[in-house]
Amino acid sequence: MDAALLLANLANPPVLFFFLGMLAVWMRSDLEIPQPIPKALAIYLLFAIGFKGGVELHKSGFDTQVITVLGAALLAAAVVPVWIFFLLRRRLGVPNAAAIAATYGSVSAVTFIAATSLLTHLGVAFSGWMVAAMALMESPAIVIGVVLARRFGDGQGSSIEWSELLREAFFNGSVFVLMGSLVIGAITGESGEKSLAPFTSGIFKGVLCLFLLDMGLVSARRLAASREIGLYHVSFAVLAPLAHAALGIALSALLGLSAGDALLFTILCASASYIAVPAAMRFAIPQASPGVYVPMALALTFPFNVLIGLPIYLAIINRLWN
Amino acid sequence: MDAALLLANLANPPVLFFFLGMLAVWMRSDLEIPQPIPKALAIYLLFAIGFKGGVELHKSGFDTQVITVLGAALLAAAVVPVWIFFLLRRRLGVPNAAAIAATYGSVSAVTFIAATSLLTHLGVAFSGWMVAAMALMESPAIVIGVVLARRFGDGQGSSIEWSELLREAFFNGSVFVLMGSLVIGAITGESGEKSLAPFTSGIFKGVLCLFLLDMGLVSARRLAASREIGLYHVSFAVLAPLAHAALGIALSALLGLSAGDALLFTILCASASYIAVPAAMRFAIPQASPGVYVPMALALTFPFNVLIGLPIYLAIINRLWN
Amino acid sequence: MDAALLLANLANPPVLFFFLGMLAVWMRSDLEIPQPIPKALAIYLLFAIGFKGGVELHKSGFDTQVITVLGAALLAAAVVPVWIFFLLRRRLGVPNAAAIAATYGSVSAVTFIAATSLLTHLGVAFSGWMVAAMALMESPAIVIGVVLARRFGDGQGSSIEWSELLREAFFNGSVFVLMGSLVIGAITGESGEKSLAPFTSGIFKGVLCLFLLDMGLVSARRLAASREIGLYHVSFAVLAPLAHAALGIALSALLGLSAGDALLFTILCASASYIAVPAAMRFAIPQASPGVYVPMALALTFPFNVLIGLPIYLAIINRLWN
Amino acid sequence: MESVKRIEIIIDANELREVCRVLEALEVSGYSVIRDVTGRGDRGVQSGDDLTDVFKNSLVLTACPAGSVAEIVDAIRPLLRAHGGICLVSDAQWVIH
Amino acid sequence: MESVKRIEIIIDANELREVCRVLEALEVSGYSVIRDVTGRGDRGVQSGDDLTDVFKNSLVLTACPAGSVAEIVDAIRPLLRAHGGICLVSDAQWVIH
Amino acid sequence: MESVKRIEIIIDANELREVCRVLEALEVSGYSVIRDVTGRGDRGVQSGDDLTDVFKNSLVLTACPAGSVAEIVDAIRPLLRAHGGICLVSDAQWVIH
Ligand SMILES: Nc1ncnc2c1ncn2[C@@H]1O[C@H](COP(=O)(O)O)[C@@H](O)[C@H]1O
Ligand SMILES: Nc1ncnc2c1ncn2[C@@H]1O[C@H](COP(=O)(O)O)[C@@H](O)[C@H]1O
Ligand SMILES: Nc1ncnc2c1ncn2[C@@H]1O[C@H](COP(=O)(O)O)[C@@H](O)[C@H]1O
Ligand code: NA
Ligand code: NA
Ligand code: NA
Repeated sequence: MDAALLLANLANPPVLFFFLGMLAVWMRSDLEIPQPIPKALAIYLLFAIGFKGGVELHKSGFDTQVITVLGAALLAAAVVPVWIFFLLRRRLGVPNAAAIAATYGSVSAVTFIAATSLLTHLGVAFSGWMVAAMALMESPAIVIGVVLARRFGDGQGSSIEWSELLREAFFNGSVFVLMGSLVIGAITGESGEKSLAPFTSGIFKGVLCLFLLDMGLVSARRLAASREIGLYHVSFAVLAPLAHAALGIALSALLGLSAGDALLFTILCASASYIAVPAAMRFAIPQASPGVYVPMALALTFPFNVLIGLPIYLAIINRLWN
Repeated sequence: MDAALLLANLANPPVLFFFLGMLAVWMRSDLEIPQPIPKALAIYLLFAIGFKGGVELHKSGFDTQVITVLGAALLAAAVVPVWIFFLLRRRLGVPNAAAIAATYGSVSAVTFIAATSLLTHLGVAFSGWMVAAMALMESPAIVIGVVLARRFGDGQGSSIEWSELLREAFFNGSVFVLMGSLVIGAITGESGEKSLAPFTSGIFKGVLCLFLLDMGLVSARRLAASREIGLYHVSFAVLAPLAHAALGIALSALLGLSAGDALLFTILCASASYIAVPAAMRFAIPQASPGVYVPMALALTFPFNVLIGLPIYLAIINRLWN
Repeated sequence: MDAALLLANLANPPVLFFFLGMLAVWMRSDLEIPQPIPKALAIYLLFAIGFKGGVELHKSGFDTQVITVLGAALLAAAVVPVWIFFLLRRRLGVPNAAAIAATYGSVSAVTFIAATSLLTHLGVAFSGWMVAAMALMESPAIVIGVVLARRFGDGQGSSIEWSELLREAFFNGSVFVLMGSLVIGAITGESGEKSLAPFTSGIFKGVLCLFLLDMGLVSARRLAASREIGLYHVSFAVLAPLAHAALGIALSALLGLSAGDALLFTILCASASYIAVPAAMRFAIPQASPGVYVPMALALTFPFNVLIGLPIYLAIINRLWN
Repeated sequence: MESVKRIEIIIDANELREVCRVLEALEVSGYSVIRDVTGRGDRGVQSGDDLTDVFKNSLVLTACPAGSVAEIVDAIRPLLRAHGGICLVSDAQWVIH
Repeated sequence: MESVKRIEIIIDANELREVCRVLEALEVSGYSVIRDVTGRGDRGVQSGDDLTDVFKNSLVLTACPAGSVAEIVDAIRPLLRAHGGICLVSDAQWVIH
Repeated sequence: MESVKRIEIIIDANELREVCRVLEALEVSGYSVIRDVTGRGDRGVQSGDDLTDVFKNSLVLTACPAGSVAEIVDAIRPLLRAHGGICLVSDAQWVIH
């Protein structure tokens, strides 16, 4: 039955196209989706998911459950980076530990979308406003990571001003599009939804397939190119999502979420950011090596979550919830 | 009731995304929609609006009203640049006056689209073939502007050949796509319409939102960067659309247009071009400064029309028509 | 009745937009669809056609007809380049003869798509799995062309390794996307089809119009720029498709294909590749001149097939089949 | 290797066609173009973010014998005067093949 | 034509803003930017294929009088030290218009 | 600052991979790539507008000590001979950081 889940996930077109992308690199095909097309697809996905989430928020309103879930999301986003930092600092040094902490404390919008796609594929219900939780979890870890790097670092790079950092954290392009679309969706509600549905819903899954095809290409390339990744990093990149998924499932149970919402909340904890965070780290913690934290999130944790993690988490949730 | 109109306009997703784009610049977010994506979106919008307009033309045929409206459109496009030129030449000099005359004599396709989007949003009927009027109004002002610059200018830049100029005016990319799609729509009619509807209509509003997000980014940037813009330019950029809107409303009344068509005709008069015209001016009147006429059209008149102008014009039309 | 077919084909929006593109170049408009947009549109088309073909394959399964057709397709793809090579080698020399052989032995996905679009336009039924035949016919001619160039050439350029060549032939980007989407479509079947339909089918024809607009621009530019093309090349580029169409129609009759499938099979034989093949030739037969084989396929044979060839072939098939 | 001059022209993207026409008229052996160049100069910022190419530059690079520099520069100068931009000339060695 | 120095800076795309700010602070007469540059160096491959510009470089070119090279280089060096990249200075003739 | 040679290679975009492989084999300290370059030369116009990169060039820039110019040039020359393109070598000062 769990094996069935695993297969169901692998039979979902977006996942298959992600795999196709990795295959293209392994077979040394010259296939590429030229920039800035992937950037445009990412903006579209954030736009669509944000808008739809806002509309759902408009429907549900800020009832107590919504608020408690958002609170729990913030909590997770604040706790995770701290413990990761102290876990890794000895082995990897303060800068890299802080950067990885920020990376895994934040979330991966695409993994979240893949989760919603799996749920839709399986016909499991979930709350659209969970997107708001995702939006809230993007930025805090960035700030916390930098604070830790400052507090425990050798004081280098401390030249950068806070205003800059906060802008990077809360107003960077991807966060801004997601947040903005969320608010606009919440303002316009059903009327807006109807007029945009063919764009935000109709073609959504198809665009996701193309985008994941590119993600497959990029993550396989990253994995091949990463020379700074050792067994230690690999095991962390696989164990961290499992640990954080456990945390997510526990919190979901406490919050009494539905199975669908539980999976979404869990994947938010278990996923790592490779869009919002790296840009911020590159500028705020330049001593940290992007050749370490990007491949970990993009080439290891992301594929793990999309291919194996999601069905496993859902299987566990199904077991526990019934 | 008019305030209601203003709010209704502001609650229209495309307008909200335009505002979001401006907000991104003001909050110094690094959000950008990388080129050539915006160019592609613009081509899509011209393609879709042209094609649909052609189909409507196919349905309505060239009846007397269509022809009189097209005539009136040409008249407006010919008169406006002349009076603007003589109004501005003393203060701004012949080259800039001529360039601004061409800019405001021509039309803004995106403003026109925003108007149709507002009408659809409000459920007000309008004639699709008004697109033909827009297509006709794009080019004449360019030629008139250059003629005025030659006639009253110091004879510089007069080296350029007429053939080049006419090609720039009538065959530049955006005019060509609009005109071509219009003709193709008129040829294929309903059959073509049915097969293309999901592309030209279904996703249209969504694409418009993304495009206006970019327009918001660009126009806010232009405004911030424009060092040549003074109070004189600002007041002209706000008063000109009002004056031309009055002209448009008067003509619409004379022509006995429906309220919806009246708004479209009005916005054609009130809008200023920042796509077709600047490229032509840059080459035909190089002494004119793009740092003046582009920000005026793109960063002042365009936002004014989209955010405030449209509902005001419509409110007035509603008052007069009932 | 055949003239009617010709007109029906010319009244199909995609064909009209292709013509519009050529017109833009002839009228020296500065219209362009900036890269990498056309590349992205091509990936989309291959993705959509491949996926839909795979779904059809899933429905039909590999029955004997499918297998015999695929066999015949491979046969055609193997025979055509050989005879072309020996036809042209004296006149054009071994390298160019081999490159042209590969070009005309392979297929043009866009021409195939145009054919399906014409059939849909006319309401003629065809089998979606014919896409599999197209996928199979892309690569063999490349290998055969290179083998011929080696065998009869002066041994230059023979430095390149076979592994490289086979990868270029079978794993190049366009073949990979088509094949991959085909397989994924075949795996996911109806369920996948339903969820992707708005993307792969709904907007398909509209995207095709934009893409053919660009194809019109590019092929007209190529024609204008080609200085190495003589009467000999032109006549070959027009006669070859006719000869190969005859072959295709004959085989279709033998195979007892429906009229729709017969046209598709015929166009596969009659079309020439300007995507997969040129890149491979450029690297495997550098002595051959891209200024010869690309314009022949892209600027002569492609427009000929799309504008005139398709309706002619269909007219003949209709005559013979009834 | 052969000594040549390396002429670099950065000019308004809308003038690119014209620059190429000029170079072809002078029958240079060839030239290379980088279409999307942004920048800043006397005429303000060229951010390259608008729909028309009015705020975008392009770069044209041509390698030519020292002898033909003068005529090329003279032919380009009027364009620079009318539309702005810069033209840099430097020394280089051309690898003969 | 006037002798100038041609300063070429290739640096992480995320630092582009900063480099421009520096150049403007030093009031250079102008500069040109090629936004999308990939490459390889001590910090590994910059493939330019990711969503953020973390693995992308940009190229900034500025022509300036020999006198101001020193201050420009001194202002850029810390950026290169922190984020990698290279800075090349060469001679050129500027076509006055 | 340290004197180096600035090697500029403009070649068919399909050969870019190969050029990079060659440079890496020679263990250059690094190189930069501008992927989309159009142009004109003996082989006609490279308009960069087609779907394959058959009519597009790429530019590779590498700064290296004068000593290693010869071997790099010798390794690139056969590619230029087979596929066209140009290679320019000029002097530059490298800003050490
Ligand atoms: N000193 C300079 N160094 C490099 N590029 C320059 C310089 N001055 C101007 N440019 C380029 O030339 C374009 C037009 O210059 P201008 O006509 O001075 O506005 C600018 O946008 C820059 O791209
Ligand atoms: N020797 C070189 N020649 C040309 N470009 C270089 C060289 N070394 C580094 N670069 C460029 O500078 C970027 C950053 O260099 P690095 O900080 O060494 O990784 C590389 O990605 C290249 O684009
Ligand atoms: N004299 C030149 N100056 C600058 N670029 C050149 C020159 N000659 C050739 N090129 C570039 O090299 C490419 C190939 O040259 P070719 O092999 O001569 O066709 C051309 O498309 C140009 O981009
Ligand atoms: Na997380
Ligand atoms: Na107007
Ligand atoms: Na063929």
